[in-house]
Amino acid sequence: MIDAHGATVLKSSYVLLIALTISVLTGGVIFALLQTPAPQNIMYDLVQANIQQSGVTNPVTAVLLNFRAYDTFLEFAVFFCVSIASLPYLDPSVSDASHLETKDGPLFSLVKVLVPLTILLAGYTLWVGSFKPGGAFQAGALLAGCGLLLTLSNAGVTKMTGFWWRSIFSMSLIFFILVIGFSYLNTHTFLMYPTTLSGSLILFIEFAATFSVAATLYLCYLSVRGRVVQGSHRAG
Amino acid sequence: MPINLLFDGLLVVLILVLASGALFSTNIFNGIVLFISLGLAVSIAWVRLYAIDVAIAEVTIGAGLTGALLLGAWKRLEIKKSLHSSISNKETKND
Amino acid sequence: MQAELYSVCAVILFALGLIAFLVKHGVFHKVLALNVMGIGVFMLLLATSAFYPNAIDPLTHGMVLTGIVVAVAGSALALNLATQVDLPSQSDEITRHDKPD
Amino acid sequence: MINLIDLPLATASQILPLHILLPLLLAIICFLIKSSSIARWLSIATAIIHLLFAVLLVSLSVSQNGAVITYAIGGWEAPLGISLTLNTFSAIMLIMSATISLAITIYSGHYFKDVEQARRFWPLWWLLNTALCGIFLSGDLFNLYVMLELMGLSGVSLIAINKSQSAIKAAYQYLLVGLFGSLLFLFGVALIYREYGVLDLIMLAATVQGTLLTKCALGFMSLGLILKTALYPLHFWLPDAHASAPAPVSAALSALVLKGTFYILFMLWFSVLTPATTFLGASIIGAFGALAILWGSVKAFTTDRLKLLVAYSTVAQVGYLFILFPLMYQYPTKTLGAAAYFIVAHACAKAAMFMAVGNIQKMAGHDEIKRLSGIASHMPLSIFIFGIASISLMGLPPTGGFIAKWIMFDSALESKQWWWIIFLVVGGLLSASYLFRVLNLAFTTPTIEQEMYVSSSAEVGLLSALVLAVITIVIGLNAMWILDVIDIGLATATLGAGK
Repeated sequence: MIDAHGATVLKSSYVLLIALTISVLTGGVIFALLQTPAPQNIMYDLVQANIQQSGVTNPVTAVLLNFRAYDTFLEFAVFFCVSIASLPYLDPSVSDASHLETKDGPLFSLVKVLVPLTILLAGYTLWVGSFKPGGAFQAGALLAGCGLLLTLSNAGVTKMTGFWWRSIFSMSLIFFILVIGFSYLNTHTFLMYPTTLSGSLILFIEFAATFSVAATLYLCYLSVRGRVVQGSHRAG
Repeated sequence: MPINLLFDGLLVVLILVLASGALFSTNIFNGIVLFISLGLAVSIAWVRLYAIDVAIAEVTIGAGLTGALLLGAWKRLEIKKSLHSSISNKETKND
Repeated sequence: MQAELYSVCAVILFALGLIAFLVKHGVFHKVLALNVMGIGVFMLLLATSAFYPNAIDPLTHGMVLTGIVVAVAGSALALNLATQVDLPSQSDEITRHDKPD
Repeated sequence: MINLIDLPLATASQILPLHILLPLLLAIICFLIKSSSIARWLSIATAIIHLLFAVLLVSLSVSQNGAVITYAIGGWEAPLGISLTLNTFSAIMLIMSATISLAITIYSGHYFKDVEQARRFWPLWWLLNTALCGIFLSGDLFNLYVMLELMGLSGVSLIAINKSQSAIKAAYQYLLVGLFGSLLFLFGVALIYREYGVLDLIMLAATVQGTLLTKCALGFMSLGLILKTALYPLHFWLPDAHASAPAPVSAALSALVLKGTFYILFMLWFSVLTPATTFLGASIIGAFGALAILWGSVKAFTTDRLKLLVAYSTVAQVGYLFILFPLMYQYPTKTLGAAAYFIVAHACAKAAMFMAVGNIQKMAGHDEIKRLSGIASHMPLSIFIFGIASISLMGLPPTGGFIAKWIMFDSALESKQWWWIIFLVVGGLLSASYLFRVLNLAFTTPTIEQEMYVSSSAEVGLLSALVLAVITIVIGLNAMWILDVIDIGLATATLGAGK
C-alpha cells in the first residue's frame, strides 16, 4: 500500500476519481469558508492585557513560552523523541574520509567565514526573541545549519551517543523541568513563573532549547544522510 | 491598496504553481528544489500576513533544514540504487 | 480581501497535498505532500489572524511555529526510516508484479 | 488514603499536571542513565506511583460527583492559556491506562533481554505514556494535536525498536498514516479556529453551532482520527504495525494508543462539537464498524500467524467501539457506560493476550498457528491467560467483555436500533470460532513430537499478564458496583450532556 521505494503506478481511473472527489470537497470547504464571517478577535486584547506580566515584550514569544508554554514543553518532548529514535541509525563512521571536499577546497574557506557568522547570528536571534521576532527555534535551526556546513566541508564529527551529547538532546526538557520546579516553589502553580523573574527564566529555557533543537536537527541530518560509501560517487 | 492586492494575487499564483510543480514532477530532484523555492515564496507570504517570526522559522527550518534533509536522503538513496544495480549486474554476469 | 485570498490559497494547497499523498508513491513525494499539506494549514491559520491587520492575534503565530517544528520532526523520522529500508531486490520486484493489486 | 472530599479542590487538582510531568521526567532519566536494569526498576516504581495518582484522581472525580475539574496551566485562564480537564470518563481512561502500563512495564522488564533494545525502549515507552495521559487530560484542541504527534512518533519509534526490515517497514507505514491523520486533524482545528477564534474545549462546546464550516471541520478531524483508530476500511496499516512490533509494544498499541485516538473522536462528537453531528453520520460510522467486525473476524480466521490473528481481532473489536456511535446518539447515558466498560475490558484482555502471545512466540521461536499444537502442555500459563482473554473478547460471562456487550445490547434495544444486535451476536460467534481454533490446537497432542524446549521458569514474566486477565474477570463479577461508580459520574458529566 505505502512503500518506501515503490514505483508502482495507480490506475489512472483511480487517480481521476481521487482528484475529482477531493476537488469537490475543496469546493465545498472554500464555499463554507467564504460564507463564514471573520472570527471574534479576543486573543489580541487578552495578550496585550497580560503581556506586562509575561516578562517579554514580543507577543509571539510570550505565547510560546508563557501563555501556552505547555504546548512548547511537549513540542520539546516531540523533538526529544525524534532524537532517541534517530540515534541508533547514526553510523559511527559517518565522518570517514570519503567526502567530496578536501580541506583546501573552496567550500572550506567559505565555511571558515560562514560558521562563526552563523553562530553569532544564532546568538543574536536567540537574544532578540524576547522583544523582536526571533527565538529558540530559529536560533537552533541556524546552529544546526552551521553544523551542516561543517559536515559538508568534512570537519570531524564526534560520536553522538555519549553522555554529553545525550544531555544536550534532553537539555531543553531538563531546563524546562528545572524552571517548572523552581517556579512551583514560588507560585504553587504548574508552569507559572514568578513575575519578577519570568523574563530571565524564559531566556534560560530558550538558551537550552537552542542547543537541543540544533543538536537534534543536526542528528537528523546525519542519520538521514548516512554514510557515504567509499568511491561510490564514481560508481554512480 | 490594489497594488498590494495584485502582489498578493501574483504571490498566491506563484505558490500554487511551485506547489504543484514540487508535488507532481516526475523527477525527484526537481521536486525537492521546487519545494525549497516554495518554502522561500511561502515565507514572503508570511511576511505579507504580518508574521515575521514565522517567516524566519520557515526560511531556516521549513525550507532550509527540510530541504537539506530531503537532499541528503535523496543522495543516499541514489548511491544505494547505483550500488544495488552494480551488484545485480555482477550477479547476472556470474550467472 | 487579502485574508480571504490567502484562505482560499491555503485550502487549495491542502487539497493539492492531499491528492499527491494519495496518488504518488515513494518516500519523497509522500514527505513533500505532507509538508505542502502542512503549509496549507499554516496559511489558513495565519490568514485568520490577518483579518485584523492592526490587532494581530499572536496565538496563531505560536501555533504555526509549533506546527513547523513538529512537521520537520515528522519528516526527519520518515526520511530516516525510509533510508533504512533496503531497496526491493530483483525477486521482490517479480513477486510484486505477480500479486494482483 | 486522604479523604478527598474534605480537601479543597484547588489543592487536590494539583495532581493533574503530575500525570504529565512524572512520565516525562522518567523518560529523560531513562535516556540519560546507562544501566537498563536501573531504568527498569525505576520504571516499575514510577508506574506504581503513577497508578496511585490515577486512583487518587478517580476518587477525586467521584467525590466531585463527576463535575468537570479544570486546572489552568500557568494560571492563565482558558481562552488565552491551556487548561487540563478531568471528567469521570477521562478519569476511567486514566486509571485504565495507568494499570495497563504498569503491567506492560513489569512485563517489558522480563521481555527485553537485549541491553541495546532495553535502553531504547524505556525512554520511548515513557514518552508514549506522557502522550496518553496528555490526551486524556487535555482541554485544548491544539494541545491535542501536539499530543497526537507525540503519541504517533513515540509509537513509531517503539515499533522500529528491533531494527528488523519488516519492523522498519511497518513503522514507516505507520508513521506516514499517523502524520497524515494528524494533519487532517490539524486542518479541522484550523477551520474551527477560523470560525470561533477559541481552542478551549469547554468554551468551544458552549459556542459551537451546526454551520457548514463546523461540519467540514468535524469531518476532517473525524477522518484523521478514524484513520488513526483503524476503522475498516482504513485499517490497512494496523495488522503489519501491531504484528511486527515487540510484544509489549503491540500490547500498548492495541490496548492504549487506539483508545487514545478513539477517546478524542468520541469526545469531539458527543461533548464538544455535538451541534454539528448528525444521526446519519453516526449511522454511517456505525455501519463501517459492523463491516469491521465481519472483515476483521474473517481475516483473523484465515491468517496463519498467531500475532496477526490477535492484530486482526483488534480490527474487529474496534468495530464494536464504532457501533456505539449511533447508539450514543439516541441513548447517551447508558451507552456512555457501555463505552467505558468496553474500552477497559478490551484493553485489559488485549494487553494480556499480546503478552501471552509474545511469550509463546519467544519460547517457541515462531508464531505459526499450525505448528503450535500441544503447546498447552509446554506453556500452561500462557495458554491459560490467552484463554481468559479470549472469553472476554468473545463476550462470555463472567468477564468484563460480557458486561460491556450486555449493556450494548440493552442500549441497542432501548434506542430501537435492533439491527446492531445482529452484528454483536455474529461478531461474538466469529471471534469464538477464530479463538477456539487456536485453543483447540493448543490442547491437542501433536501427532509427531515436535522439538520444544521450554524451561519452567519461562513464564515468570507473565505474572502481570495474569493480573490483567484476573482484572477482566473481576470487572465482570463486580459489574454492578463499577457501573454505579460510572453512573454517578456520567449522569452529571458534561460528556453527553450536550444531547
